[in-house]
Amino acid sequence: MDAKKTLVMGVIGADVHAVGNQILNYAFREAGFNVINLGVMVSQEEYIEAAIESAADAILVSSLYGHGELDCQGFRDKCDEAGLKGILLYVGGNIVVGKQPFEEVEKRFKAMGFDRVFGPGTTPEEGIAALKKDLYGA
Amino acid sequence: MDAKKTLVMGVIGADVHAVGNQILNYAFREAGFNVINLGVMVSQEEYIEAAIESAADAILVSSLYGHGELDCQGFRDKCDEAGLKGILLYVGGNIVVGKQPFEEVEKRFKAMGFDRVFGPGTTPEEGIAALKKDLYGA
Amino acid sequence: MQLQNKKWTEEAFLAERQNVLASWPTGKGVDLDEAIEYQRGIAPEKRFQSKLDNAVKREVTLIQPRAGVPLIEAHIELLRYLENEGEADLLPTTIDAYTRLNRYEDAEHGIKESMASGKAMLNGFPAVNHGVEGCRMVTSSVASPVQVRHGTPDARLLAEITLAGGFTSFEGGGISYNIPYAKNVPMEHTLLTWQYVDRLTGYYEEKGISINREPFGPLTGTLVPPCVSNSIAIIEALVAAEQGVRSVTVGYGQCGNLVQDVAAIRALEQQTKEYLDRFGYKDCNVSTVLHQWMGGFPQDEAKAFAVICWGSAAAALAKATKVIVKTPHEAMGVPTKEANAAGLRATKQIISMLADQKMVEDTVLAAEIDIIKRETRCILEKTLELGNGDIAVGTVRAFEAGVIDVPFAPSRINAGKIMPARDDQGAVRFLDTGMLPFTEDIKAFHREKIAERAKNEGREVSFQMSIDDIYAISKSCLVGRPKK
Amino acid sequence: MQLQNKKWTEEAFLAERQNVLASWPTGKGVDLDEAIEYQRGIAPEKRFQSKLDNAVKREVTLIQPRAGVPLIEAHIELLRYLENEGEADLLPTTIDAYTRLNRYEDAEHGIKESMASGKAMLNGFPAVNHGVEGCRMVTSSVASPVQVRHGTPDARLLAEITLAGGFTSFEGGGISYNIPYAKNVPMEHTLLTWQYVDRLTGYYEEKGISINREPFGPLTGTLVPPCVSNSIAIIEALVAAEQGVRSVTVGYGQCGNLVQDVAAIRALEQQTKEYLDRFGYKDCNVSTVLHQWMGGFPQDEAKAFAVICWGSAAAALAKATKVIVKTPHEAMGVPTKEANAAGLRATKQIISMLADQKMVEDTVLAAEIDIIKRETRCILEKTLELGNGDIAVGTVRAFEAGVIDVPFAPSRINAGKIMPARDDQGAVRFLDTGMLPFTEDIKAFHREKIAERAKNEGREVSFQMSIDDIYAISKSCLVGRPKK
Ligand code: B12
Ligand code: B12
Repeated sequence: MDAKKTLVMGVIGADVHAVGNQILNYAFREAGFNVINLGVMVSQEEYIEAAIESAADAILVSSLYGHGELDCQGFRDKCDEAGLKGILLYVGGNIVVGKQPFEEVEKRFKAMGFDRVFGPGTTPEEGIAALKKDLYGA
Repeated sequence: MDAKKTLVMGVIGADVHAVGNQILNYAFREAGFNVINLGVMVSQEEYIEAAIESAADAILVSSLYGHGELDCQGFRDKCDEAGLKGILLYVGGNIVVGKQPFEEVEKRFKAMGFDRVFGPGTTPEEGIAALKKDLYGA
Repeated sequence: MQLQNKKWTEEAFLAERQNVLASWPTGKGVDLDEAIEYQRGIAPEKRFQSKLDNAVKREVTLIQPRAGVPLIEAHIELLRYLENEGEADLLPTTIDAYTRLNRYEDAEHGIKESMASGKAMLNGFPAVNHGVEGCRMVTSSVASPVQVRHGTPDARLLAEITLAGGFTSFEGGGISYNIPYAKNVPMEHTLLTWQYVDRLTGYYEEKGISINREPFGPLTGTLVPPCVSNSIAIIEALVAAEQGVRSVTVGYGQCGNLVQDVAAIRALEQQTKEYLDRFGYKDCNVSTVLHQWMGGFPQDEAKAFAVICWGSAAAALAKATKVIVKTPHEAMGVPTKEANAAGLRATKQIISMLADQKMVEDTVLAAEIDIIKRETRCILEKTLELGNGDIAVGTVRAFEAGVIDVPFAPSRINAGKIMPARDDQGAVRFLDTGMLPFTEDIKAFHREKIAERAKNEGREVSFQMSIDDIYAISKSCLVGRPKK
Repeated sequence: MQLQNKKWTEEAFLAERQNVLASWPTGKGVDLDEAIEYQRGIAPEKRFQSKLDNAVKREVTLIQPRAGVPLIEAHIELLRYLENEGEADLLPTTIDAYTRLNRYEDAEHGIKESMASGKAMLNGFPAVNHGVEGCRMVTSSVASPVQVRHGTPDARLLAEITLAGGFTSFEGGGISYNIPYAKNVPMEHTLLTWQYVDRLTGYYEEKGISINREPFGPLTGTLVPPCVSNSIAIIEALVAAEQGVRSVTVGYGQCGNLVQDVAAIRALEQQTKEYLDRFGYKDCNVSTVLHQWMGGFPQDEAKAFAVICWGSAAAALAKATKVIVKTPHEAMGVPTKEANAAGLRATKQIISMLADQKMVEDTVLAAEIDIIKRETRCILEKTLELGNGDIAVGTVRAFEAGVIDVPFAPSRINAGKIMPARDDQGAVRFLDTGMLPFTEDIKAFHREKIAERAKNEGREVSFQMSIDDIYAISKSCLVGRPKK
C-alpha cells in the first residue's frame, strides 16, 4: 500500500445520528486511514473546506434521518467548483425516506455524482474494502 | 319460534380436530337446537344416515385439516339421492389448504351445493344467527 | 401379543417385522442390516441425537419448523428453504393425513394428482409411498438432521421406511398419537404398535446407531394442564426406554403464563430423569422441546408473530433444548414456505437475544415447579398402581378410569371428565379435576385459583370460562375475561 | 435570565412569552385564556393525564406509536389509521427535523413541496407552521389523546402552539432534547427554554388543565446504562415539577436483558417519586414509559417483529404505564402506515397476553433494582452537590465534569468518557465509568461483570466489545460475541 490516504467524513444536513459516525471513524482509523471526522450536522461547504484543507482523497457522506436526497443535491457540482474535480465521493446510511428498493436509490445517487452508494446495514468492513479498491487499487 | 329444530353436525373425512366441534355442539344446544353430534372423522354417508334417522333440518359440516374440498365433493348429490332434497347444508372451518381469499373459497363451495360457507375464525354466534334466519326466518 | 412393559424379544420383534413390511409394497425395500450401515454413514452433525446432546450441554435452544409437501423434489426444496432462509437448526418431514391412517392407496392417488395438477393435493409427505430411496433423497439433500413428524396411531411401517431412509428422529407415542389423533383406537393397540417402533429404534441403538424419539407433548394443544402432558410424556419415555431407546426428547405445549411454562419444562426434565433413573434406564439421554402455542391463533399476521415470539421467549427462558415453531399463517391454513421461514426467523431472533438469559428458581417459579411435580406424581403413581407396577398395563387402565384424561380429545377411550380453565394470572388450572387421582390439597389449590378468578371477574365458576379461554389468544388475550 | 431551579414568576414568564410568540407569524394565533378554555372542553378520555392515571391505577400498559407527516389531512388520516387498524391507545404527532431546529422557513418550503408533489417531503408534522387551528383540526379529529413528540432544543413556540392546539402531552426536556439531538447547544440554554415549556405547562395546570410532560428516556438509544437515563429523567421531572408540572411520565429505552429492563422501570418509578417527595412536589402524578429497543434494528421484518415483541414483553412484565412502539420497517426507513399498525398490533397482542402476568421481586430482580438505585443516587447526589443544592445549576456543572455522561452522543458539551458494554447475561454495564461519581464497590461490580464476559469469550476487555454490542441486535443477538 502507498502512503496514508486522507478521508473527510461526517453526517450531512440537520442529521444528528452519531453512532454510526463514531464507529466508522474508529474503523477507518484502525484500517490505517488518516481521518478528518466532522461529526454530525455537517453542511456541504464544511465537507469541501475540510477536504481542501487536508488535501483529502475522498469525502464520505453519511445520512440517516431521511432528508439525504435533499441534503446531497448539487454536492458534486460544488466539489467541482471548489477545485475538487474527480474527488472520490461516497454516500451511505438510510439515505432516503422510507423503505425503497436499493437499486433505484443507488441509481439516483449515482446520477447525482456519487461514486459509490451504501444502503442501510452497511458494515465498516464493506466501506473499507471499497476504499482500498478505489484508493489503492487493492 | 317454532318447535325445536334438529341439526346433524360433525367433522368430515379423516379430520380429528375436535375442539371447535365440541364448542359448537355446546353452543347449538344452549341456543335451543336439538343436536346430533357425530364428532370427528365423519363420512358423508354417516351424516346422511343420521339426518334421515333424525329427520334433521340441517347438516353442518366442519372441516379443519385442509382436505375439506376433497371430502365435500358430491355431498349435495348424495343428499338428493338419499331423499334429503333441499336440506340446509352448511360448511365451515379451514376448509381449503393454505391461506386463500375467502370470497373465492365461498364461491367454490356454494357451487358444490352448500347453502352457507363459513371461514376460519367463525364464532358459534354467527352460525346460530344464520341457522335462526334460515330455519325460523328470524 | 399381550401388552406389558417389557422389552420384546428379538424373535418376537423380527417375526412381527415380516407382517409389517408386507403391508405395503415399499416395505420390501427395507433391509435392516443395510439400513444400519447406511445410518452409520450419516455424520454426527446431521444426527438429532448428537445435535440435541450438544445443545443440552451448551444450554442453547434449537429451532425446528413443521413442513411437508407430497412430492420429493418440492419437499427437498421446501426443507432447503427453511434451512437457508429460515435458519432452522433441525428439519421436519410432516406426514400427510392419509399415511397417518395407513391409507397408502389414497396417498398414492394424492401423489399422482399432485404430479398431474402441479399442486400439493396432500397435506404432508407420504413417506411410506416414496419408500426408502425417496426418503434417502430427502435426508441426504439437506445439511440438518431431519425428523419424521406425524400423528399416526400405527406407525410401524412408517418407522421402518423412514429410519432406513436416513431420518434420525421419530415423533410420536402410543398415547400421544392416539388420544388427540384418533376416534376409536384401543389404547392396548397403540401401545403395542409403538412398542414396535421403540423396539426398532432400540435395535438400531444396539448396533450403535442412536435414533432420537420424541413423545408428542402438546396433545390436543388446547389448555392441556402441564401435569397431564408431563405424565404422558414420562410414560412414553419409560415405555420407549424399556424397548432400548436411549435418546428421548420430552415435549410440552406452551400454555402462555411464563412462570408456568418455564416451570413445566423444568419439572418435565427433572421428573423424566427421575423416573427413568428409578426404573433403571440410567443411560438414557433426555432433552426437552417446547411447542409454541398449539391452540387457536389470531388471524392477523402481526398478532400471530407476537404469539410466536412469546412462545420463543418461554422456550429460551426455560432453556428448552428445542422449540417447535408456528407461522404467521397458522389460523388460516398450511403456510407458504415464506410464512414458515418468517416464523422461524422471528423465533431465531428471540432465541438468540435471550440465549444468555435464564429464569432463576426464585420462590414463585419454585412453587410452580413443585405443584406440577406433585400433580404429575399423583397421576404416575396411581397409573403404576393400576398396572401392578407395569406402566403400560397401568396406562390402559388409567385411561379407562379417567386417571389420565386429556381435555377436548376426539378419542372415545378418553374419559373427557376434566375441564381446564385459566386462573387470574393465566396459568392453566382445573375447573374440574374429573377422576384425576389428586390429593385433597391439590384439588383445593385449583378450586381456590379458579374461584379467585371468578371473583375478580364477578361471575360464577362455569364452563363458559373454559370456552372464553379457548378463544382468548385468537382474540389477543390469555385469559378469556367476560365482556364488560 | 440566570439559570436556577426556581419557579419563574408570572411576570418573567409573560414577558418572555411576547418574544417567543413573535418569533414566527403563527405565534400571534395563541391566546392563552382562550386556549385554556379550549383545553377545558377536551373530554377526560381524550386527555393524556387521565388516561395515564387510570392505567397506573389498573396496572395496565398502554401502547403508542411514533408518526407524523407534513400535511394536515394526511396526518389525520394516518392517526386515525393507527387508532383503528393499529389499536393504539395513545397517539403521537412526530415533528419534522426542520421545526426541531426552529427552521420554520424550511418547514414552510417543505409543506409547499409536499402539496405540489403529493409526497411527504418532511419527516414529520410541522406544527408551528400549521398553527393553532391546524393543530386543533388534528387533535379534534381523533378519539385518543395526542402528544407532541420531537427532539427540539428550543421548543417554546412549539409548546405554545400545540398546547393551544389541543395536544395534552408534550415530550422532551432540557437535557434529553439537547444531548442526543444537538451538536453544540449550551446546557444552560436548553434548561432555560425547557423551564419555559414547563412553566407554560404549569400555567395551564394552575388553571385546572392538566398537561402531561414526558422527559425523553432513551437518549441516544444505544447501550445507555439505566442509571444514566434514570438520573436524567429524574432531574427533568424535578425541574418540571418546580415550574408547576403535575403529570410526569418518566421514560426508559429497553436494553434487552429482561431482569435489567424490569428493574430499571421499577427503580425509575420508585426513585422519581422519592426525589419528587424529598423536594416537596408531593402532588405530582408519576407514570412510566418503556421504549422498545431504540438502537439499530434487524433489516428482516420477521426479526424486527421479534425485537418489537421482546420490548413489549419487557414493558408488560415491568407494568410500565405505556410502551412506545417500533415498526418492522425500523432499520429501513420511515414506516408506511401499514407497517406502523402492524408493529402496534403485535405489541397489543403481547401486552394483552401478559396483562395478568407480572415479575415478582425475588432476589435477582431485587438485586438489580438495588444496583440501579445506588448508581442513580451517586449521580444525583453529586449533581445536587455541584449545584449547591440547585439541581438545574448542578446539571450544567455535572455535564462539564462528566458526572452525567451519555454514551455515543453527538453533543460536544457531553464528556463522552463513559463506555458501556454488555455483561455475560446481556445487561448493559460499564466498560469505562469515566467520571461518573460511583463508589468503589459499584466500579468493582462493573469491572467484574465485564471481566466475567471477557473471560467467557476468551478475549481482552476492549472497545471492540461495545462495537460488537452495538451491532448485536441487528445481527440477531443481544451480546456481541466474537466470531468463532
Ligand atoms: C389445535 C389444532 C390441532 C390439534 C387438534 C387436536 C384435536 N384433536 O382437536 C392437533 C395438534 C392434534 C392438530 C393436528 C393437525 N392439524 Co391442526 N390445528 C389446530 C389449530 C391450532 C387450532 C384448532 C382449534 O382447535 N381452534 C379452536 C376452535 C374453537 O376453532 P375452530 O376449530 O376453527 O372451529 C371454529 C370455527 O372454525 C367454526 N366452525 C368450524 N366448523 C364449522 C362449521 C359451521 C357450519 C360453522 C357455522 C362454523 C364452523 O366454529 C368453530 C367454533 O368457533 C388450527 C389452527 C388455528 N385455528 O389456529 C390448526 C389447523 C386446523 N391444523 C392443521 C393441520 C394441517 C393439522 C394436521 C393435518 C397436521 C399437523 N399439523 O400435525 C393434523 C391433522 C390431523 C387430522 N387427521 O386431522 C391446519 C389445517 C390447514 C389448512 N386447512 O390449510 C391448521 C389450520 C394449522 C395450519 N395453519 O397449518 N391440530
Ligand atoms: C439510534 C437512532 C436514533 C437516535 C440517534 C442518537 C444519536 N444522536 O446518534 C435518536 C433516538 C436520537 C434518533 C432520532 C431521530 N431519528 Co433515528 N434512528 C436510530 C436508529 C434506531 C439506529 C441508528 C444507529 O445508531 N444505528 C447503528 C449504527 C452503527 O448504524 P448506522 O447509523 O446505520 O451506520 C452504519 C451504516 O449505515 C453505514 N454507513 C452510514 N453512513 C455511511 C457512509 C458510508 C460512506 C459508508 C460506506 C457506510 C455508511 O455504516 C455505519 C456503521 O456500520 C435508526 C434505525 C435503525 N438503523 O435501526 C433510526 C433512524 C435512522 N432514525 C430515523 C428518524 C426519522 C429519526 C428522527 C428524524 C425522528 C425520530 N424518530 O425521532 C430523529 C432525527 C433527528 C435528527 N435531526 O437527526 C429514521 C430515518 C428514516 C428514513 N431514512 O427514512 C430511522 C431509519 C428509523 C425509522 N425507520 O424511522 N434516532
